[in-house]
Amino acid sequence: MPFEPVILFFLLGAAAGLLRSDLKIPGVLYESLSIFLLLAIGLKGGVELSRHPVAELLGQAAAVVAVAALIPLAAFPVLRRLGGLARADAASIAAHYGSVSVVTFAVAGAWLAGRNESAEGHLVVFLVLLEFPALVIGVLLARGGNAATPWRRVLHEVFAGKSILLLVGGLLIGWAAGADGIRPLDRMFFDLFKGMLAFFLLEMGLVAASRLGELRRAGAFLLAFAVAMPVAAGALGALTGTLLGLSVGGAALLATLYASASYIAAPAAMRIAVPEANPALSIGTALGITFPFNLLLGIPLYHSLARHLQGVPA
Amino acid sequence: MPFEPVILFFLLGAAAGLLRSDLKIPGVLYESLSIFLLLAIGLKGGVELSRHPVAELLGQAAAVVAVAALIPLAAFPVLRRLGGLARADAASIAAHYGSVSVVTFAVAGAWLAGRNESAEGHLVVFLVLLEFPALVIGVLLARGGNAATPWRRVLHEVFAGKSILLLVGGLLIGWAAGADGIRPLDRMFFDLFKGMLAFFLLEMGLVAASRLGELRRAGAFLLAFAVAMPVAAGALGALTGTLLGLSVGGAALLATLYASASYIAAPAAMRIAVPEANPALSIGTALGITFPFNLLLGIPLYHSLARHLQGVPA
Amino acid sequence: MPFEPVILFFLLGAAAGLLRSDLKIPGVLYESLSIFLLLAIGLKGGVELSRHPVAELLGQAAAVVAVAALIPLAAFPVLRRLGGLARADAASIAAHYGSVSVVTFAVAGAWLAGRNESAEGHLVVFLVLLEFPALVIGVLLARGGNAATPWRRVLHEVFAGKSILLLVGGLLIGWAAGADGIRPLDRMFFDLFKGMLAFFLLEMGLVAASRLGELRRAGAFLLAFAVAMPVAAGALGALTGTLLGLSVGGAALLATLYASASYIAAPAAMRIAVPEANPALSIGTALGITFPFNLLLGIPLYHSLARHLQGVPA
Amino acid sequence: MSVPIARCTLLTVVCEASLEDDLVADLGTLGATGYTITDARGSGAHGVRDAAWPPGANIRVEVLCDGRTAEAIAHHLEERYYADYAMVLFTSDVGVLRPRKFAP
Amino acid sequence: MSVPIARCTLLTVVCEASLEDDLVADLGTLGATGYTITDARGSGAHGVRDAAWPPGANIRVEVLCDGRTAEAIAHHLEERYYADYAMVLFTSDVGVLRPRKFAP
Amino acid sequence: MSVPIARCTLLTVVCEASLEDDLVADLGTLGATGYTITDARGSGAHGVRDAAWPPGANIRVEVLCDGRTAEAIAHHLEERYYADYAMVLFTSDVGVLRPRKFAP
Ligand SMILES: Nc1ncnc2c1ncn2[C@@H]1O[C@H](COP(=O)(O)O)[C@@H](O)[C@H]1O
Ligand SMILES: Nc1ncnc2c1ncn2[C@@H]1O[C@H](COP(=O)(O)O)[C@@H](O)[C@H]1O
Ligand SMILES: Nc1ncnc2c1ncn2[C@@H]1O[C@H](COP(=O)(O)O)[C@@H](O)[C@H]1O
Ligand code: NA
Ligand code: NA
Ligand code: NA
Repeated sequence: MPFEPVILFFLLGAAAGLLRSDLKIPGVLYESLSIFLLLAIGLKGGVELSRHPVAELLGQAAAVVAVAALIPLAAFPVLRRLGGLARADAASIAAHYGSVSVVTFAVAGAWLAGRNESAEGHLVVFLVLLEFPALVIGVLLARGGNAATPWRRVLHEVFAGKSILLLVGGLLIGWAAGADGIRPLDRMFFDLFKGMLAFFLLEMGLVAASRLGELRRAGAFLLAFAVAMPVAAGALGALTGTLLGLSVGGAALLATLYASASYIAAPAAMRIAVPEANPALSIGTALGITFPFNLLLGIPLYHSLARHLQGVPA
Repeated sequence: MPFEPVILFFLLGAAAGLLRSDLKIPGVLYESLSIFLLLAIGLKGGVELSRHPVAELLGQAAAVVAVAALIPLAAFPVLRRLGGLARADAASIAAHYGSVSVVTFAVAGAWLAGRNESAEGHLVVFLVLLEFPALVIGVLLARGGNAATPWRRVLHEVFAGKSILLLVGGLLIGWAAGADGIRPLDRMFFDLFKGMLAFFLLEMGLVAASRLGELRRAGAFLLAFAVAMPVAAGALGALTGTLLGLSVGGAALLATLYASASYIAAPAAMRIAVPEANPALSIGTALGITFPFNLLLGIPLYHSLARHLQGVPA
Repeated sequence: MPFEPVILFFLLGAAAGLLRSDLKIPGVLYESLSIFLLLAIGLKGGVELSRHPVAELLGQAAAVVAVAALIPLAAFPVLRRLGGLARADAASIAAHYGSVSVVTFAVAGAWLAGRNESAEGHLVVFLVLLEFPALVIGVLLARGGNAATPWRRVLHEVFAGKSILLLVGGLLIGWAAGADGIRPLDRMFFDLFKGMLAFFLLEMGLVAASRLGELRRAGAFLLAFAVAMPVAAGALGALTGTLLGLSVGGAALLATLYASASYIAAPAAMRIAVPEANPALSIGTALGITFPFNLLLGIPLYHSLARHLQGVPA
Repeated sequence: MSVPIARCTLLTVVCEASLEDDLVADLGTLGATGYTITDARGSGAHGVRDAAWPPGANIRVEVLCDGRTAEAIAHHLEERYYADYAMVLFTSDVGVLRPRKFAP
Repeated sequence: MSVPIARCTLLTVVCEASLEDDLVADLGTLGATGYTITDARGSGAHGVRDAAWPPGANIRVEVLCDGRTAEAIAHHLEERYYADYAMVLFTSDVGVLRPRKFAP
Repeated sequence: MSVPIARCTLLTVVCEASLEDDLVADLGTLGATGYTITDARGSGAHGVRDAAWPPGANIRVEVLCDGRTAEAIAHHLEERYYADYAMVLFTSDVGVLRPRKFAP
């Protein structure tokens, strides 16, 4: 079975969009599903955390975050010089690729589970930690440190933003309640997770299809960037994970995190903080190309990278 | 137990409507539930299909579709001559009754399951195949073949329409993934199916109650038609299913398909293709009378017809 | 574990509100969840009822309702004289506290289940019976019996209102279908109950946080009332339950019902029947103070009251 | 290709969603031939109404009618609801194709 | 601080939601440079449309354009849809900051 | 039965939904006494915004106020948001019952 079945829902949504079907996922369903997914991922991570001493993670977490900062810092000059993009656009795209996609992470988790392969549960903590530093870096890159950035507003947007709030909230609830306390909620948050993910991917397929038109404005450079960037970042992630002693599954998940581009938290934050950046460019590449690329090809690729780095046979 | 319990939700909704309760099911919930039901039915059928060689079904499917074409072709002259309806109205109503109701089919499936009776899984394929031919026939009947029908638009409305797209999409996903691949989605799409159906029926009860007023315009002829037509079509279905060698459950399901009248795909297509037809007439009869008739009396009736035709004791 | 985990979702919602997060629960999700919770609680009660002869409950039910009428009748003069509130405001608040909160009841049930403690299933019937008398009493108190009250309109609002309709409808369906008939719906209505409750509490936390500002207008008297009233009513409930021979769990649930203040049915009914009452006062106290008080402190308190009254060790 | 445009009054009411049923009944009684409603949120003298839950939701109601009917409706709403409910009301002059449609 | 305000026509259409795709296509053809749509419910000559399910839902479409375009759109809608669909249409005179934006 | 109707300005803004919080804050600062918001979708110079997901959703904001306040708001929005955001703005003249309610 080459594909994880939930990916087929993405393809169905994309087909519906391209066929100009009258299928429309109500915006409210999108919002409800994203609340569900963020909370569920947080809860899962929290339950995992409650099983381990948190202190042990601190070093690993610091390394994971520090290395990840290289992604937007490397992407920015590439986008500026090779791509000839305006400062704001380059900074905004760098922020999107430096941050992470919660749904790509969830699909990678499902893909591993489908192969009966396990991964360290605390990867969810890294997901939370990786979401926001790139957004701050992106704003700094756009402003060059000088102009009047509404920092209070931006930091509030990031930290009180829906994504971080629900992920961290879920993490804390899962950690406080532990596996036993959460059990009565398992039927909702864990058993239905994959079904909800399937619905969300159906919706993202529809949205991605409607963004394809905007890619014409993006040009060949950005199309290439949208594939090369995740591969490079994924390789960095597989290496980092391996050096930090993660399992193959864990390194593949970290690679997926590095490779993924945010399209929930980043667009919201960049729209407020760097409004002069054209959102069609960043969302078009992140959602229109990188997201399906990671779903269809990236995840297996990062996994086999991790496997090779750790010398594990297929 | 005379009723399948989900039917009680329909009655509750209808009671709420008649009591002018302030209970309102948000339109978005209706849309979300119908996406769920269409996808879930498609998936179920696809999983069944993946167990059988598709080629064997072709002959049966052709027969089922050909016989079903008799329904709108017979209904049209009855509505025109006996009912004295305008050409467009007669054609539109014929299309509604020639097409099928996904929810009636789902309730019949639940009713059979409640009696521990099985039916051929590929009936879902017939559901998909029966949805659209009657719509095309209805348009032809309305236009008499001559006037300027926006065929491109109509065919697009039918084939890229939400119903067909989700049913066929679900079918393909279920077929590609097979029972094992779909298993992680079972909790969502199969375990919750009946609960979602209950909610949908609650909503349909509310809508049906609000349509009763329009039936006054319909007159005695249409009221009689809305009961006689499903009984006649149901008998034809029970006979066809028996001749094609279906089990009692399968023949009862096929009878239910023939007897049911569409109120999701048909209203949408007819509104575009035959706008001069009065939707109050077709929706009023299909949803206000035929749908509850089938739920409460039709399904057991078609089942006992199938039983008698196959000489099976109760 | 001091808290029932679902309460943590309330706290998360309240935190999001206080942090002015952009997290917004769509209004439609709120409505969908409340339909689910009301129906599910009704179904659960109906299944319980189908196991017992209904006649035996009549005496108990009459006593429970009669004693409960003391709550608004006692609250009104306190609010009028001690609080110096206008007649309409005092009457409306009395109606809110005399009626019951379905969600508080559900959390108390979950809290008991988390301690593996059982309670009489027919408490749900009392929930239904306790919802409306206080609303009628509130209107009478506001009008002093003389002015032109739109009684038809008010009674319709109460009895055809969403809350009563779904609770009673669920009760009847559960009672008619019995445990076996409802089984195929268990996955939806019972297994997911606690997860849905968690989502609803997240939303209520957000709403409650946004109501805190209005409490400034309420003044110290109302703040004290919002804590003292549930404690007094809870003690009355624990005593009544014990005298009627309920188990500790049952008496604790009855105490919770008496102590809880309505914020679904009462606001809707009072807005129509006593429009000159300021809804900020009644909703601010009921939802902003009494609801979280009951969740965090009240339920364990009423339970230990019931335990002491029945001489059961912890 | 010229479409004759006649003048007509558009009355817009923004108020608490809980008034919907009563308002619709009133409109019929007062001679409106139709209405259009959208869900809304907002802020005004009665504070922020953010539609996060039903008691905090608004609706926005539009009625096309002749000037006299608009005046009657405005008068009635002011009498009946202004004291106790969050409500705002304004009128404007619009052009319609078939003015008969909007006269009682 | 003065912003020069120019005159422009606002055309508002309330109709069955099933017309949305066709209507949007028509608007483009007839020279509108944009449109705004909100979901609505209502009542009129075609009875109550309460948006409880898709066939009973309305939309409310606004188009800012010059008078000539508004007339062309109104004319087209009347020809094409009035006979068979629930639809209401009205125009009003509004002020805009950049009138060029709304001319074809 | 005559209701005295006074003149007032209705300012309508259609823009990206992500601006809601900022806009509401601006309105308060600039002297608006209230506002009404509905969710919307649409199309314009910034392409189709179909509200299929949050970054593609619009809102439609109405403010009743006096002419001077409307001008101040329009001026501010043009300065602050026009360059970078999808936004359209128009004003019209309406009649209200209690003009005081809408003056700062
Ligand atoms: N100045 C205003 N401009 C636009 N809408 C308003 C204004 N004032 C009030 N509203 C709307 O009318 C509702 C009720 O207003 P109020 O009775 O003033 O609280 C508010 O929730 C707003 O939706
Ligand atoms: N007098 C009216 N005032 C405001 N909206 C109206 C009016 N008449 C009709 N409408 C709206 O236009 C839709 C179609 O109108 P009709 O074709 O008259 O049924 C209705 O469902 C209402 O939403
Ligand atoms: N000509 C127009 N008529 C009505 N609404 C418009 C028009 N142009 C733009 N809009 C609305 O304003 C939003 C932003 O416009 P724009 O900045 O031109 O993309 C669009 O998404 C539409 O909802
Ligand atoms: Na990344
Ligand atoms: Na049929
Ligand atoms: Na109470």
